Amino acid sequence: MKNRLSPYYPLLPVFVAYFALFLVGRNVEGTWQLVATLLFYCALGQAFNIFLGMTGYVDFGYVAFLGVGTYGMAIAITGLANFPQLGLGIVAIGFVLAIIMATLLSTAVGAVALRLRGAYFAIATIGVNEGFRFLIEGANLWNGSSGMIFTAQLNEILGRDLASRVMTLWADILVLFIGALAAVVTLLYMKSKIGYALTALREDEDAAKVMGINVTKYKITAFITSASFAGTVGAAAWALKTPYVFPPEVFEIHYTIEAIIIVMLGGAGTLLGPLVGALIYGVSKYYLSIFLPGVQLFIFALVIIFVIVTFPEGVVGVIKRKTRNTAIGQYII
Amino acid sequence: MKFFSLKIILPAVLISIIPFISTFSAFAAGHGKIVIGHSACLSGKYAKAGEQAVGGIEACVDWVNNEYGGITLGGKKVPLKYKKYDCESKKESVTSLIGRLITVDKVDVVFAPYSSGLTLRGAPIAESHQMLYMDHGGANNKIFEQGFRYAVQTIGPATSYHKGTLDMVKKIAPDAKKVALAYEDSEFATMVMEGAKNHAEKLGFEIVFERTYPKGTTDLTPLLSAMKAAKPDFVLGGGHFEDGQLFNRQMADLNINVDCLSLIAAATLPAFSDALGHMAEGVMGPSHWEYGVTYSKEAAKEKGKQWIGPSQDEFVSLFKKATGDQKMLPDYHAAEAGAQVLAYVLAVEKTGSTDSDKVRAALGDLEFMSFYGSWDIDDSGLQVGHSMVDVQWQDGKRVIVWPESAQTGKPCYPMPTFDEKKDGKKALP
Amino acid sequence: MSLLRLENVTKRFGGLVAVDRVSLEIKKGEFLGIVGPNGSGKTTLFNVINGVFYPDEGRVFFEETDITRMPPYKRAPLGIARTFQIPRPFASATVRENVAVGAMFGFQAKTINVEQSLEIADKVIERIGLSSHGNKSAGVLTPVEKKLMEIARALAMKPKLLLMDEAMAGMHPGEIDNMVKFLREVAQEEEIAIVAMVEHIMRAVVNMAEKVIVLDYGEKIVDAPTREALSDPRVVDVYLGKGAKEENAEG
Amino acid sequence: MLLEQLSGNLIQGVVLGAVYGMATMGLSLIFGVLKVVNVGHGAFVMVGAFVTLFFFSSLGLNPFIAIPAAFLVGILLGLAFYYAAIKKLLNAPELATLLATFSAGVLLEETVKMIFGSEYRGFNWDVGKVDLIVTALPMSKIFAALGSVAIALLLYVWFKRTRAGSAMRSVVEDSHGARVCGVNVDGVYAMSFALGIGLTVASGVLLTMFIPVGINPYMGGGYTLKAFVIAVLGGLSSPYGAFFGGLVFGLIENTSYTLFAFIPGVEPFSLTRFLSFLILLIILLIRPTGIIKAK
Repeated sequence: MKNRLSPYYPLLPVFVAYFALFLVGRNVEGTWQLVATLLFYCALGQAFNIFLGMTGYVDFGYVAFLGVGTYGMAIAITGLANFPQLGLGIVAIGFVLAIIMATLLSTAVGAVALRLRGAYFAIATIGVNEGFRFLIEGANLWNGSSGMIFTAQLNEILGRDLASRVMTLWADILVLFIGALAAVVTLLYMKSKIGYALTALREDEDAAKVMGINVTKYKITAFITSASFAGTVGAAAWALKTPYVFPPEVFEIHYTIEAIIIVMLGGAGTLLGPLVGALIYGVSKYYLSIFLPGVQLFIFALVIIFVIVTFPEGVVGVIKRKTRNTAIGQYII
Repeated sequence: MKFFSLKIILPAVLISIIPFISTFSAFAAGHGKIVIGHSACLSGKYAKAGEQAVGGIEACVDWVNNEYGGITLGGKKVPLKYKKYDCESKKESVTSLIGRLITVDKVDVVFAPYSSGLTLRGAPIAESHQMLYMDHGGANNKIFEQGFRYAVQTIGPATSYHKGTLDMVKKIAPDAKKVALAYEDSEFATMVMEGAKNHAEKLGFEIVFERTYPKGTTDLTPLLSAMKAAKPDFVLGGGHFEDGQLFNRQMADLNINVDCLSLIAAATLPAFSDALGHMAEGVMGPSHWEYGVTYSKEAAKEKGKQWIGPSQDEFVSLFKKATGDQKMLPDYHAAEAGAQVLAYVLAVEKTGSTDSDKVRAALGDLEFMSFYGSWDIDDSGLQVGHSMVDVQWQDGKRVIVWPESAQTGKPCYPMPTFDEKKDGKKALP
Repeated sequence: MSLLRLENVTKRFGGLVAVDRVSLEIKKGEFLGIVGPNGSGKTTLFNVINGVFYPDEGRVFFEETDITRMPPYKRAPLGIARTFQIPRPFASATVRENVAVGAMFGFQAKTINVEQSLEIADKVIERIGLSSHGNKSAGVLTPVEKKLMEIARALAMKPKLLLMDEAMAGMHPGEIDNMVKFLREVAQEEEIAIVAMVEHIMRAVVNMAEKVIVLDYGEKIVDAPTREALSDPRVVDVYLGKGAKEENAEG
Repeated sequence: MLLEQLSGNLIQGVVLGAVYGMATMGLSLIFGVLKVVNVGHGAFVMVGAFVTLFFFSSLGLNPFIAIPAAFLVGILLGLAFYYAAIKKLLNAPELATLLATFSAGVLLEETVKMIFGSEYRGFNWDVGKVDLIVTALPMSKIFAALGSVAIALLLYVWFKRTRAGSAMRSVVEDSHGARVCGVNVDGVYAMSFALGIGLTVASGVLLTMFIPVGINPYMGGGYTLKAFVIAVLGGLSSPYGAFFGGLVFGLIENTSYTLFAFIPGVEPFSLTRFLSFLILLIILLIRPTGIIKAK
């Protein structure tokens, strides 16, 4: 008789890794900000994986969801700064707003783009981040190109000490929780009909349709889930950690590239993959910036081509294949 | 079974810990020296400015240690050290590196990276460690409206960029009435535009055209066509390096001739004239500092201000020594970063301590002059003492034409038309 | 009551008429063979039945409901399943997961959960003889194993109508016999109507089918009980040619 | 005055559009034949710009001479990239080729950055200008537009008149059928990819003749999005569709600005860019085969 908890074993290595990161960051002097960066990559990868990994669709405009999430938090803080009695409630409202805005944008984009297949989808999304940035700047939304700087408001709302702790510690811990939560959701999806449907449509969309799978529905589900997580990552890692938002910075395609590298390197569609990818990427980037500054992108571009041509399933994908049906295998999916 | 899984997790965890462990061996600031920490932009989009800043800082640190003899602290001369990391012009790296500078390297002061965004990114970390945070590359005025207690600015605020140019036109061409403003739509340039607009209105100019264009534009033709129709006497605009070249080039393409064209950021760089050749003749640009300014010990004495630091020529040779590149001249990024070192040195000597609170207080009262010009901050940390210079391309060379106290040549006004320039006419006064 | 009924279905691609005014009817539990050479419009006909294409003209009824313009994913839960000419497994998933997908989104989609689907998958896999491959990735199976897996996946859907596109191509005669036997059993037990499409008149299929339809350039030229159809001169001369006669003689 | 501005921008738009169109033909060719989306398109355009810069600034040669050189560079790059990665990925999921072309773009940008640095460069090729009443056009822009039209015509002739060209057309129509008919489909793939990249790099020369400043390793990003809008306007798989798509796009870009400028409080350029993105989405949604009929 199988243990009832056994489907959840694969979360163990994920949690162990997050916990280890947390311990290292809190206990080894001077490492917290580096841990924070790694946590950001982990959460980014874990969130993107829900869409890119599970559906096999490439969203080149993914960073737009982080961007609107950042705006969600920014709007909450600047808009409610006159009600400092709400305190942390404003931050909570900011997260809700971030999720709502990411959901709205992803629904709008998904409703159009997800009717399209593979290549056409990628083309449709390639301009989402730019398009949205130009809308904000062009229509002068939310201060247009001047962006918002709201450290002062955050200080006012939370008090200087708490605000400072939020910016330097709690924002990062929130990112950790978001990453862990994204992993839990990934696993829940994998173990439910959604996961089976996504696997099927990733492998063969037409066959999946014929099997009775409403592919558009499941794609949109994954898209919105992934986007909402991205929104919260933006709200925590960008808006709370550094209380300002300038449109060109939060819609920069560079972050989509990083997310793609992380997911592909670790193993698209696996649970542990984004985490492993984020750690490999974050740590090697750290070293490269010390020893070979300025060549990170060059090296990572080569790595991506190499990974796609030689082992497209990524590091965890390979381990998963090798350990299938072994005792270790039940921890790695 | 758990054991097996550990077999995989352990190495992964270990590998991820390596960078943290290596931090133990990192350089740690001890007694007997004062350390400046800097998260510099040596690669990425701000690499050019970052390289200049590092050169400027190293030149001035060199001067402090070898010419000045070190910082006088408690009756002893203490050497100044400089510790930098490359933040790749990315905000994720800025926080981790500033965190590391403060907690591992235990530096005494942190110099912010280039640009307003990255400066803002690092500020909360410095604040939370009560660490003095000096800004040499973030010109956005709003940084100093956020209530940071430890942030201090050396670069002049964005709103003051085009004030000098307007003053100049007002003085030398009383007939010029119509000004066109066309800036990049970015947090920095729109702030410059706002400052220019207010000042132009104050001086009684008529603003006949006021538009922006987004970052990354590759064709300004429609905007410039509309500007041409407004028939301005002179044009102020720009944003960054890239669009400045485009702006000037397409004005030439559309044959838009005005009496004066001043572009921020781009026009003062050698690459501007390299790319545009004769089309750049007579074009102006404001700069925080330019080689050739006439700030000197004597000038300081006249104004009754304290003087510190190398002379301009000394600075240039120290800069060349620091960068190891004989051909590269320091620009304003280098000068303002260098001047920041000098401000810090003076403040430490004045208060006799490296404690951030005390140094910050001393900086608040400090007023001095160096090769970079005057330095003075207000209560929020905003730079108010420094004034900018205006540079004009005359016969392929950069000439400082404004303010009159710093000028190395007279301005050429009005500048030749594009057709005249094509025929070889130089913009000489 | 008919299970599936096509009324004058026409499907064109540009100027080409792939299916030309075809009508047909299948009753519960019936076995229908559709025969036609490459390019005769068989696959298009299947695609019209399960909704990959909508017909330009004509109507499709399933259990007397008009499903002409119903998207394919809504047809599967009604009880329409299919296999493909070239197997289309979900390559990265295991055989067990592949088959479970069928159960999950098929006829029982509304009432079944993941656990139950996997149990059904295990049963079907065992019955079709793929037990030892259950935890393999579907992508690594041999072509014949893939075909078996596809049939298992379709059966796990608990269909009322099973469309099989060249299901037995590439199998040895022995394998075909087993397959036929197996299909007969299952179809009888669960009252599944089967439409099998073959390029050549295969002994096995023909022996099983109660009725045969012959397509030629998208047109239905014969629709008759098997025996009659085979002896129809149009089939033999115009379409099937010499090879088929020999194969026929074998049986 | 508005009419004057509009007609001026219309003329500018046509000239610009011709260059845009040519800059998109390579993208459409590659998609048409191989069904590969070259997401790194802009980076290849950038390579062409650097070739021009090198020819003009270092060798002092006329930018027109840079066209065949850039084309050759593109052919070589295309072949190298095809055999190193694309060939192995043709049967893989789309994700693979999308990421591969994307990474190739990043790789090119970073390589060029390492060699030439990341400054914004430019050169001054001043061959006079034509003063039309409503606007002024420098000869360099006119040459760029004429060059684009000439290349488009050459390609047309090549497609219609050569064996290789007709083999390519047959693969666009039906790759399976072409294979059955004895066309060396693999060869056609390699050739089309190389030709597509060659055209793209060569278009970098024309774009640089058009706007000879702002040359830097990351300049391609802006062109990628534009190229996709244009390609989609033209139906994505037809090089001629792309050429006419470019003309349409050039007109939209230049005239919509004048109109947006009437709305108070907005940034008309940004809205123009947003509009082009909207156009992309709308066309993909209602008519993915493009709105311009071109054979």
